[in-house]
Amino acid sequence: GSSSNPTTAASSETSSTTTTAPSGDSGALPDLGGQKITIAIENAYLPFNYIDTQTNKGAGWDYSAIDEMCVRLNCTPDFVSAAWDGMIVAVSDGQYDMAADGITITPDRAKVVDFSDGYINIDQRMLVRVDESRFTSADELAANPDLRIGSQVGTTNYDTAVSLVGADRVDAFDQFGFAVQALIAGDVDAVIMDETAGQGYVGKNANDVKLMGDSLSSDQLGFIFPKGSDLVAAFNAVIAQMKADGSLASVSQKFFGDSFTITYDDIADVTYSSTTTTAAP
Amino acid sequence: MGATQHEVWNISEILPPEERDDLDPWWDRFPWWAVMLGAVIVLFGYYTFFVESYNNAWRFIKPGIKVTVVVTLWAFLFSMIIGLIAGFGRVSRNPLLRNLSRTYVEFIRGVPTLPLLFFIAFVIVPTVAPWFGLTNKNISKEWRGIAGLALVYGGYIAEVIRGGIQSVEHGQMEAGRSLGLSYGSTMRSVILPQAIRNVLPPLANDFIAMLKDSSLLSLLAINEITQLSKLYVNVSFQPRETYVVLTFTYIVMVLALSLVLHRFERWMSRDRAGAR
Amino acid sequence: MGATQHEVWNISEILPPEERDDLDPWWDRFPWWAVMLGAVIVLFGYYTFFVESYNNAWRFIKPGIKVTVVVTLWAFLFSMIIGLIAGFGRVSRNPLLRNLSRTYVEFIRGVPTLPLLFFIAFVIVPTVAPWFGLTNKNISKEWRGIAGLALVYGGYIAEVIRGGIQSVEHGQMEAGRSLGLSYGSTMRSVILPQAIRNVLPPLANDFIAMLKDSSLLSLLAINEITQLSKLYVNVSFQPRETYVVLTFTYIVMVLALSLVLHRFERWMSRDRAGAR
Amino acid sequence: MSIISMSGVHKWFSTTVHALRGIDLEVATGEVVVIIGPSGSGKSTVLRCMNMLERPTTGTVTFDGMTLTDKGVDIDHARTEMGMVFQSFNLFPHLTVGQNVMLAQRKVRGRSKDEARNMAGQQLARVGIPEKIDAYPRQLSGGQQQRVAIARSLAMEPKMMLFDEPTSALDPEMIKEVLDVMLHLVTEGMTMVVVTHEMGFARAAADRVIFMDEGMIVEQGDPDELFDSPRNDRTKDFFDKIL
Amino acid sequence: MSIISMSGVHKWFSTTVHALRGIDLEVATGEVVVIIGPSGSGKSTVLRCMNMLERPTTGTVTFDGMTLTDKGVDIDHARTEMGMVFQSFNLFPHLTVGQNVMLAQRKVRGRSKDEARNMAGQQLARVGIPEKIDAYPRQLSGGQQQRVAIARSLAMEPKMMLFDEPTSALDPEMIKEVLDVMLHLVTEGMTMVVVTHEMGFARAAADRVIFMDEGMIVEQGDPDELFDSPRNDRTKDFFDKIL
Ligand SMILES: Nc1ncnc2c1ncn2[C@@H]1O[C@H](COP(=O)(O)OP(=O)(O)OP(=O)(O)O)[C@@H](O)[C@H]1O
Ligand SMILES: Nc1ncnc2c1ncn2[C@@H]1O[C@H](COP(=O)(O)OP(=O)(O)OP(=O)(O)O)[C@@H](O)[C@H]1O
Ligand SMILES: [Mg+2]
Ligand SMILES: [Mg+2]
Repeated sequence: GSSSNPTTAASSETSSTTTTAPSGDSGALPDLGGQKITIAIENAYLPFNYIDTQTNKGAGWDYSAIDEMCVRLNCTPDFVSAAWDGMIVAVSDGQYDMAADGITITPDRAKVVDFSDGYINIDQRMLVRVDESRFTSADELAANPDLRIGSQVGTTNYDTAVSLVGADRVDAFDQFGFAVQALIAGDVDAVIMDETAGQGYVGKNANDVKLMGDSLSSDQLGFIFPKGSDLVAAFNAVIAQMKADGSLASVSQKFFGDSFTITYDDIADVTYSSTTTTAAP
Repeated sequence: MGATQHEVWNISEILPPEERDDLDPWWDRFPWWAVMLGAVIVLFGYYTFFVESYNNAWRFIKPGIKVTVVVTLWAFLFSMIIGLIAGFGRVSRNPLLRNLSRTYVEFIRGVPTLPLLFFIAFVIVPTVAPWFGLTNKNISKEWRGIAGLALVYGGYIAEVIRGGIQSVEHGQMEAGRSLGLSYGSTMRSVILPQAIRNVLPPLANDFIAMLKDSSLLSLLAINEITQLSKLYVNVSFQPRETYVVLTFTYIVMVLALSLVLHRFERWMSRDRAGAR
Repeated sequence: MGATQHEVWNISEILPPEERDDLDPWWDRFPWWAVMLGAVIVLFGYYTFFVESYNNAWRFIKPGIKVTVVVTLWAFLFSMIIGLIAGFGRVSRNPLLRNLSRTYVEFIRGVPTLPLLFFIAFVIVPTVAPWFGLTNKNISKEWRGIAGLALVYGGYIAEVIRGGIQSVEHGQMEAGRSLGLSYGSTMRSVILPQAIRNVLPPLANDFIAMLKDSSLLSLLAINEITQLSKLYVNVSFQPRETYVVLTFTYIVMVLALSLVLHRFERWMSRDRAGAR
Repeated sequence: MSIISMSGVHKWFSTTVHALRGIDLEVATGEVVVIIGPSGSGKSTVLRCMNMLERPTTGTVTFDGMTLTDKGVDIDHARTEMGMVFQSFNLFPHLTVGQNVMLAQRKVRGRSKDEARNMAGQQLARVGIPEKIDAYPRQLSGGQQQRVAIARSLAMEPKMMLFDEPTSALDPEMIKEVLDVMLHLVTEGMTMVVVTHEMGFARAAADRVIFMDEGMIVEQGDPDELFDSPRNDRTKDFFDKIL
Repeated sequence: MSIISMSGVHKWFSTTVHALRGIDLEVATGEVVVIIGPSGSGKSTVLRCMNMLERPTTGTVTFDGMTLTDKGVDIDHARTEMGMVFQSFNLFPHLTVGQNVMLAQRKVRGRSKDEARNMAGQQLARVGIPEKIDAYPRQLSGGQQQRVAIARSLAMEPKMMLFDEPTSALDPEMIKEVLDVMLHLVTEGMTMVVVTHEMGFARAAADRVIFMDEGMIVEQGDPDELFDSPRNDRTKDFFDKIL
């Protein structure tokens, strides 16, 4: 937990109690002095990041949110596309200053990178074909040994799928797109992914796929930084500010659509460290 | 996957010294490289089995060896079938067969294996499956991967077969025909038995190349060793350990397969021994 | 990536008829396969440019062509440098150089390209970078990918260089030495000028193979055409359209490069024309 | 009575090489004809047009009553009656000597294994190496290989034999052993057409020597006459060089 | 006075082939020696041991006062004094005839371009093809190529010449043109060691004929004497076969 990770503990404190930024207004944010920040981004995780087919440029929640954060912190974002497979290690090795890819905060990952405070709370859901009739819940799916689940290599969704049906019935693809494609093609019968991303895929393929069932797990998403990075505190501060003034909600509104409402009250105090309870202030 | 990999390890080279001035001392001719390479392999192997973080990776990856082997064997079997058909097509006297085979071979040559695997798995298979009354769902990703590798290597093997047949001296066909044997008879009794031997070394190389290219099937989420390595890196965050183990695993597999194929080749051409 | 791909398209083959009974009618010798392959390419091209869903994919993938080309060129440049060093090492009279080069070459041969790329990008580069005072951050994924391809192909090209030198008849060295030329002089004035020509066709094949293998860099998220295709499929869910366009793009690029290299080869050996 | 006759035979390779420019030639049963001429003059091509290994572009070839240049003629059958021996032996390397000699007997003549093996033994004895029946070609010297090739043709009991420079791939010591076998065939009355540079053989064995140049028959006649007093300038020139 | 002498020369290839079994041989300045013998008897190996293309396993070779078998001797220098002509010509295919003849002159003798070209012209005239100076080797016939190879060696103004079956890769018509050039060298007094099967040349030109078998010198002497009345059985046997 945070006892082995003082930085995370300190920063989580920052976000909730504004200890290091007592005034709580924008004037109190750290000034990064125009610093260039390289941000690893996959460009393959709807709606957080993707390449806009009209402009051939990166777009999505991560771009909009980080652009706004950097305006407030006076930094210059430099988005660099990177494979999800290996992204955490690359950040841990210092290849990038940070990474944004809807990364679920987990204790294992926190051993190699520092997380920002959670900026959104996400449910993991099942994406299935629209005409799916063989099961209506994750348990029914798990009970039928013929059915398979698809997910992406190295995601918490993959871990969830494995805990649900065992590794033998899970196919881990390079990108979520492949998994959804496999779902549509019939190779797999469900894809477990974050609800936000699921919304994104449903939006693009409403004729083919739908979300099914309840939340399988509810997790915090955060940005990741190399261990000991100074940027953690700065981003925690700006996340707190944007939560407070509602600007984070409006960015989310834009990308997650009407059907998805986020209640920041739920997550305001919930950080990764709180899940281990010991470090909660 | 490299072009010249087709000259994979030739085990026998380790033994006879390269052509050199015969006054060079023994240590000059000695295959130190084999010792050095062996040392690297032993070092990697030591880490793999006796250093805990590496050994954890090994235990995670190990089940994938069977998948790699099984997928490679099936794919090689099918690519041999395809390659034989297309290879005989290439030297057939029927212009339609000849040109169809050639088109297939040249198409395969013009596209990289990875996009070709995607093309086969995501375009060809879904298009063709219904013709045989199959739905997409009947064809697992393993079979799509095998089909992909088999179609790609079928093209390469077709060229090997053609080359083997055409490398039999033209005089052999003429000698057969001059004795009154028909074209088909000469083919069967004279050309093919010789072609088979010519074909073994390049086929062995293709077999090894295919073992190596089976790593691409990780992109289709087939749980062979490369895919398992990727999965392991994502839970352990230890790329160094994982890829050292993966490299070790492949190099040992390739070496083992080379040895087996080399023996097989020697056994097939045993009555050539004692040549004058 | 296939083994035999090293015999990539030989443009000149299209022209001279294969050796056949000379009473075969023209339509029997005509290279219909070229027409058929051309038809496939034209069809794919028609879709790519004139059918909207395909054209959308094309517009998305197009910017990756430059990346593919640039990455291939850099990687080829570096692999030539590595290959020349290791290739001369292979035939050197210094046993240390000879054995080091050989170890490198054999190691490369024993491991598939994809795991090797991971190994280089995630193990070798982070290990080696600090020796040159570089941090991980200084080395972008593009350069890691280029380093990976260059190291892999450096091994293959070393073998091409060695083969080129050794394929010059032994009698040439003997003739030079018999005239009183030193080993080095004979190498420079007699062997190398001939080796260069022997080496051009296999080098051209490696160049093309490298263009094809640059597709593997998609695994490092380098935005070349294969990666962009994957990203496009990810948002469009049109694998058929995307992979048809991707296949078309590669086949045209490979064809164009073959033609260019073929011309270059012809130009390099122009004084061989008019041979007896 | 002529067993083979060529008339007006022209041969083009592709559209540029005019290898034969009108060959008229008859060979009588029992006759031994030696063809000489410079390299590239078309000697091999004449021989190969006789058994249709090359199809004449125009002209006719008749053998033993069959017009070989007609479409639809059973050329495989005609070839069994016309043995051919090549410069490079062309033994089948994957078969033993015995199997080499037996293969066509069994597949074409349909002989039983015993019959074929019997015949193989006979013919190998005829060329002087019966003990090699179970050796592989690579275990034999060049001269022995060529003798096996001759035995292989003889086993089909052909009506005539064609030889294309049968000794020119051999070391000097081996030339004689092959020429001896051929001389022996001559004494047995075999009809033969031989392309060779061995003038000693021509003098000793030939009924007629044909001198070819540039795809044409320039001069022909009795060997002694032709060698000692050639009439044509090109013939003279050639002999000046090689004799 | 002997220009080259071999004494007690043995040559092993790897540990299995004993190619030379004790060769003692002296060649006097101006002498023409012809070596004959069956294939594999070691004729080429003797020649190649003379200019150190093969190092003798034991024994010494002395040439023009230098002991070539000593370590550290300037073998490149010795070779310039000892021209060698191979069966397969070994012209440099990427260079013109003139460049072939000039290369070693410039690199080894350090002659200027003009000097070297001058010398090339002279030597090509000596072998009868001065007009081919700008042709490439592939544009020449085999006989012409071999003559260029001879000119290339002569341009170094060697003290002796070694020929290893210089005519055996040639068509019969071309053999004579090369032998003529060699006969001409003989009349000019060149010291020569020639491996050849051309008995006519041996009779006409050789001061001494050496017969080798199984890596040893079996018999030697005046050509007419040796050919007409060989004393040794193996020599007789060999002549029976090839004459
Ligand atoms: N298959 C072929 N394709 C093209 N040209 C050929 C072919 N066979 C022979 N020729 C040409 O036809 C001509 C006659 O060739 P042929 O082999 O009959 O000559 P030859 O008298 O047998 O010569 P040699 O003594 O060298 O064997 C030559 O110019 C040769 O190059
Ligand atoms: N480089 C080599 N390596 C191994 N064995 C060799 C080598 N060169 C020659 N030999 C062997 O040495 C023996 C003598 O060979 P050499 O070439 O001197 O014979 P030769 O009399 O010139 O024969 P030929 O008339 O065939 O040229 C032969 O048995 C040959 O196989
Ligand atoms: Mg001929
Ligand atoms: Mg020799």
